[in-house]
Amino acid sequence: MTWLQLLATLLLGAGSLLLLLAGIGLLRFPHFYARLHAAAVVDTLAAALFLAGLGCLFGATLGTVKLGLILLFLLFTSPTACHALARAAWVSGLREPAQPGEPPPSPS
Amino acid sequence: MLVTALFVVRTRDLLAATMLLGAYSLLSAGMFMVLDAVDVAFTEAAVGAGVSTILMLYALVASGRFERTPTRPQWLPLLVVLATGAALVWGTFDLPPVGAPGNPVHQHVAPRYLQQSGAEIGIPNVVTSVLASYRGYDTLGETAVVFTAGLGVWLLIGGLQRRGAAAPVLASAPHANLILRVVSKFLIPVILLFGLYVQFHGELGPGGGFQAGVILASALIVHLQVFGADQTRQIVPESLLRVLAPLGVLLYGGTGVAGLLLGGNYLDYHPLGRTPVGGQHLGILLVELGVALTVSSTMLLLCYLFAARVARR
Amino acid sequence: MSAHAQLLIVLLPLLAAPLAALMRTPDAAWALATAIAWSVLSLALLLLLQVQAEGVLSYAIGGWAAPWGIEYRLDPLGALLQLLLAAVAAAILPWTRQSAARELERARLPGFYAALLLLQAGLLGIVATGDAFNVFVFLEISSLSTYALIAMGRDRRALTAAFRYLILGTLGATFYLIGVGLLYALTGTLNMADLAARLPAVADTRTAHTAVVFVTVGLGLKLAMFPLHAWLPNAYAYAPSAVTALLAATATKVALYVLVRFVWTIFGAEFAFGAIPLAALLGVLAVLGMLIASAVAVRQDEVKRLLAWSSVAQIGYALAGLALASGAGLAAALLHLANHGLMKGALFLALGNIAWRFGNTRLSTLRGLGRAMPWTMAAFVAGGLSLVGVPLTVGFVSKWALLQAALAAGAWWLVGAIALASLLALAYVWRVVEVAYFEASESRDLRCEAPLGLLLPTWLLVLANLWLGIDTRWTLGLAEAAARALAGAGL
Amino acid sequence: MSSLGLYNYWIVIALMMVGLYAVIARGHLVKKLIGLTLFQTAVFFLYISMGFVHGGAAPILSEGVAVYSNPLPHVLILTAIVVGVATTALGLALVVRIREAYGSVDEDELERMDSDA
Amino acid sequence: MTAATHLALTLVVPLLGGLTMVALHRWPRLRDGVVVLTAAALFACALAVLADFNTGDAPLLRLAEPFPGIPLALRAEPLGVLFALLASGLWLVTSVYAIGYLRARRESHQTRFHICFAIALAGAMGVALAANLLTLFVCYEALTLSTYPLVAHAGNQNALRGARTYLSILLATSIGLLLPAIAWTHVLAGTVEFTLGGVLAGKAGPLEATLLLALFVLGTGKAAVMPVHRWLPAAMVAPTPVSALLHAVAVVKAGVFTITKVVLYIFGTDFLAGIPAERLLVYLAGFTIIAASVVALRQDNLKRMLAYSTIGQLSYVVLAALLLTPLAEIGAALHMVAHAFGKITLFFVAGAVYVAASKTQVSELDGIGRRMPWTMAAFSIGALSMVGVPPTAGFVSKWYLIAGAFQNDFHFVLAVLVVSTALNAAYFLPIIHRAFFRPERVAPRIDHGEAPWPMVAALLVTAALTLLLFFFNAPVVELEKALVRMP
Repeated sequence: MTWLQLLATLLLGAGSLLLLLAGIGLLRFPHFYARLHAAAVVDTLAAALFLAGLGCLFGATLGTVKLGLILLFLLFTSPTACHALARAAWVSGLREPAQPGEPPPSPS
Repeated sequence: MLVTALFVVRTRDLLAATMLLGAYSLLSAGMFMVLDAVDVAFTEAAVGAGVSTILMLYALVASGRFERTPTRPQWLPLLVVLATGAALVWGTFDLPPVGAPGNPVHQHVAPRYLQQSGAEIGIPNVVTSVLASYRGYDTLGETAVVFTAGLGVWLLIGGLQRRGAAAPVLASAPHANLILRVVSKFLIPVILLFGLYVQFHGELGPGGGFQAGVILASALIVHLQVFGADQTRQIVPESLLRVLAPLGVLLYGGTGVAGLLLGGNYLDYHPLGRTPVGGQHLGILLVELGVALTVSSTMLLLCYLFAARVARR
Repeated sequence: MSAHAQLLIVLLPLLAAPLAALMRTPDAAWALATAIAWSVLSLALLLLLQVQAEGVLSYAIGGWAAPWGIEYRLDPLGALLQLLLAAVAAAILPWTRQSAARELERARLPGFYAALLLLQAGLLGIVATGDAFNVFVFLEISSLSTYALIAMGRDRRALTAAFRYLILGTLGATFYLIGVGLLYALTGTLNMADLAARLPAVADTRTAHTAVVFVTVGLGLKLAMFPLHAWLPNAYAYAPSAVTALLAATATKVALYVLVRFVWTIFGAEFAFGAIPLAALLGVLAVLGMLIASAVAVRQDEVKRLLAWSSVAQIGYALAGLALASGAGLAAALLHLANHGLMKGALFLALGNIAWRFGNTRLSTLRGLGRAMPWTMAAFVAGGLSLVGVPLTVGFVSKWALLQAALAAGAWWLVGAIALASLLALAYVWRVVEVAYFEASESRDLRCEAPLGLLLPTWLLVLANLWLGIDTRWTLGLAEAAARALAGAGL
Repeated sequence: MSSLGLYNYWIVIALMMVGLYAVIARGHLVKKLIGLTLFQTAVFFLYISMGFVHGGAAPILSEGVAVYSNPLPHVLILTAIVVGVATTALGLALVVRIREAYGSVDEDELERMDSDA
Repeated sequence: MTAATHLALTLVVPLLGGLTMVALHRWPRLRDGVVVLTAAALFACALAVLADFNTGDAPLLRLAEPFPGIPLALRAEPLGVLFALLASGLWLVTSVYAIGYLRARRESHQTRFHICFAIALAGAMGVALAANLLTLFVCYEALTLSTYPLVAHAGNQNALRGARTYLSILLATSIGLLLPAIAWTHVLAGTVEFTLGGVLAGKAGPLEATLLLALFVLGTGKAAVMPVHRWLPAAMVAPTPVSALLHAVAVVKAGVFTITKVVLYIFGTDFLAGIPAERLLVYLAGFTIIAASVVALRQDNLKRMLAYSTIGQLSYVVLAALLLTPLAEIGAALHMVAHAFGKITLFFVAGAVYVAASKTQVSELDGIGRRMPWTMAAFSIGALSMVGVPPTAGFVSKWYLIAGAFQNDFHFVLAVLVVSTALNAAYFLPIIHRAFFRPERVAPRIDHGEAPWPMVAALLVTAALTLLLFFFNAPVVELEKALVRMP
């Protein structure tokens, strides 16, 4: 087990743990925006960790460059996707309630 | 996989069903990867998850989101399904086990592709060589299928003058989704570049006409979503698409006819180039180009037609 | 050039379709389509002569030998089918110009002709190919173009009919795909001749049996075998007249051709009819189809639906011939295939003339048409008589051959069924004739015959109907040659 | 012949049956199309799992790799996927037209409208 | 002009005549001329065929070859020539009568009437001279289809209903029973050619032969054997000339002719003799005779009564054919001719009475003899011929029938003949009595004399023929002897 593979397993472990948390967060948060926050933010970080871990496995080959490009692409697209989701929800009038249990205020 | 499929069937909310279908095809693409079917995974992800989800969304916008609870007795379909399932399971008993190298499947026709395609056609990606050359006629048929679909949809919901430029809700106000516009302005060229990469990289790694066509189309579909139908129509007018789609099929067919005129059988690329292998390269390149042309223009045309129909409603 | 004829017959319509779609004016597209139809007819004749001279023709596409590349094989059976397809299309396309111009908008006509060409290319492709998967691809081409064409009917019910046909058709194609997949898993090849060679070794496995069942069910859906025919009546009734005529005369026949090709060449008679009680199954379904469909047809009051139901019944005849599992039965089935195509083509064209003049083909609009449109109604009566199987018509020839085969095989149930079904056919044909000729109608005393452009093709098919009823060298001779080639000494 | 090797097929069959059930049981036209896509994707799995070889690499010729999985099913499935999408696209176009012509996309309502029309 | 061309002419002449009628439909007088001309030409052809036959020159004329091995072909043989002569001769007379009738009734669609007549006759000739079962079946169907417009000529509702039953029963029996029978014969015997002495000898077991014979007898709906007879009274809605020629001569005789030919040329008399179950069909024919005569007794409408009497008389011929003795076969042929002449006279009279006095019911015929002496005289001769009284042809044929029955001492047939003769007398003689000896109860609307001259002339000619046949039956018997000596 060279140290590179050890690092890779560590990174991949962390990434998958994060994803598990995101999943749980998605289920347990009370309303849309909280769930969205959990999924989106964690999603980007977990993806970065995964790609870094894979990069270690591949070592200094063309594969790693490709992984880097994928990471770059993901960094662009997933936050934008979350933004689009949030914006669509907001435009269509969904408001998060002030306190848990209170009916959401009428759209402004 | 199974769970997603079951949930897709059970849910009443069709929007959820479509999204889950997208997830389902992404998962199946993953499964294809596990089963070493690289090209198939690529196509399934691009075509299955990408285009069909968008088309379904358009259809849903037109036809309402929720489904009525089924009133008819459910036991008859269940019976039929169980019967067919039982027949199939009964049928698989004598099938050779999955993955065993000794299966008849690997003995008869496939070995030749694996051993000789390197020499005869000279490209590493065996799937593309089989797709374009050995069984090139199938792919011509397939391109014709794509063209028929585009023609059929055009016949059904095409030829309609768009009344008003009501673009989909997202781009209603120019400044509204600034972030999306900025990001997409950056992304679209990258996607196009990637599409071209896939097109010409088809012989070495996974990729080829279909996937490239869809990726090129998806770049413009993003543009259509974000900037609205009118701007996109200025860049790529519908009439151009209606010319490009048939042109792709003709290009494909034409390559075959060229081989015919130069003395070989139809779709025989050997006489095309100076050396037989060179001919194969040229043939496959042209054929893949034809496929990409038809697929991208048809997919984009579909989105135009659906967008126009939805906007009109 | 003639060496490539075997491929050109499919390639011409296939490549002409995109050209037709590019055409600006409808007439240019129509001219291209008709030219292609006529050249396909000449190619079909040329191929027929070649097959009779040299026996089975083979053409390796892309230069790769058989099991690796895709191979086109043409035997007497395929040549007969291609001739039927080409002849019917060549007769119907000139007719389509005026009928489509009145039923569809101008803007859509080039696309319409492109779809027709694709349909013809798909059907010809199925008949020409010798590769099981290639059949699936061309099956999809023809089906997709059929869905689009049916949906262009004026009545809004054409849409639901097209949708139902899409669902059932795709299910059928996928079942066929499963069947071919299982066969591929067992033998490792897709080429039909190669499959036939390698199948007996693995014939007694359960997978082979399931494959046979799935292929039969899949094709059953496509050829509207009795329990799986739900899509046909609406699809034929509400599609534009030209589409109905072309479909009725060719589409279901090609599916039956594929079934015959699988049962006789690939599975081999003894396996298909021995291992699984296919003969009994097909026989029962065919007889049921004949009787029930004819009975329903009698009660229809929309003449196009009436003929659609009668098509389901006539398919039952052909299936019954196939179910006799004998060479003579096969010859009778193939003969009925060709004859039924001619009969239905003529009948639907006659109906198209009426639809052209009055916009619909309900029984009430037909009242008193005997005097108002004498030539069209005369064509309809001739077609109707041929349907019933009155002597000196093509229908009688196939009924006679079917009776011979049934009696030779001692299948008494079939003789009774044929008699009963032709009586029912008499009932529904005569219902129409009586309304047309004897019920005087107030509003329609003026002569309003359809224009020559519509009448000529109709009468061309009717004359073919009568001529081939007398001089059966072409139809009967070819059918028997094909059956002998397939069934070996079974005849 | 260990039946273990066949569990792969059984999952595929289960998926097929789910798809088939959706096509037959559900009345909503779009749901039928979704069911159809499920059914077809499952069939693709059948083909691909036939061509799979343990320990074989993807059918891209590269040095040092001897055992490849069978490329032929991959080609067939490439064609079948595109055919599937083409059919779905045409189906969706029909759904849009039916929605405009009838105002509903539920099979039972359509039948009722047809029968009394 | 070889014999073969004569055969061909028998088919071509009526069709050609039909075409010229179409061309001349604007000039009624010219068209009627053509009708008579065609009838005369056809009769001449029939005579020519007879002459050729007598000189022993009976070639096989092959028309077409729809199925390998079974050509559509014509050949002259004794029974066929007789029927051809009968049909064409009586067509000549009927055409004269029909022109008078249609003119008097000022019927519409006269051209269509004559054209269908011509086609029907072509069909009849085809049936007569067919060389094999297939040709016979083809012409049989042509006969059915061409007579349909004639029966439905009036175009009103009950004409349509009558025509519908007419067509459905005839086509049902022909496609449902006759076609399978022919196919089965082809499968069993390998050929459907008419060969004297039978084709099936030794090739079919007793059960199969009986079943096949039953199929043939019941399949030939035109012979109106009991279960399939309902179409004949239903066809009475047709105008009288149609009923006269077709339902007295062409159509019904074609049916009976087919059965006789099948018995003689397909089964062969001695092969059938060996089958005990064949007796069943004799009983069936006997039953038909008695039942039809009883029903005829109660009919008030003149034409329906004649229809039921025709059913009875037809079964005479079927009975005779199935007796399988030489004399009975000759009796069958003779009865065909005698009945034709007698019945056509009766139908002509019915038409004349309808045209002149527009009376159709038997009860209205009181004292009509004084007003229409010639017509009723002809009626009496026809009636006597039906009953079989000596000076008429009916007697001759009945004589041969009884002789035939004696030949194989078949007592049931004798009983049937006696009873039916009594019944015939019971329903014909009162009419004669009513016409001549009863005072006129119902005053006719118009003070009418005889019917128009062409009609009266026609019915007198046929009445004369009935008498002539009694005295000069020798040529007919000689012709038929050729038929019987051969087995």
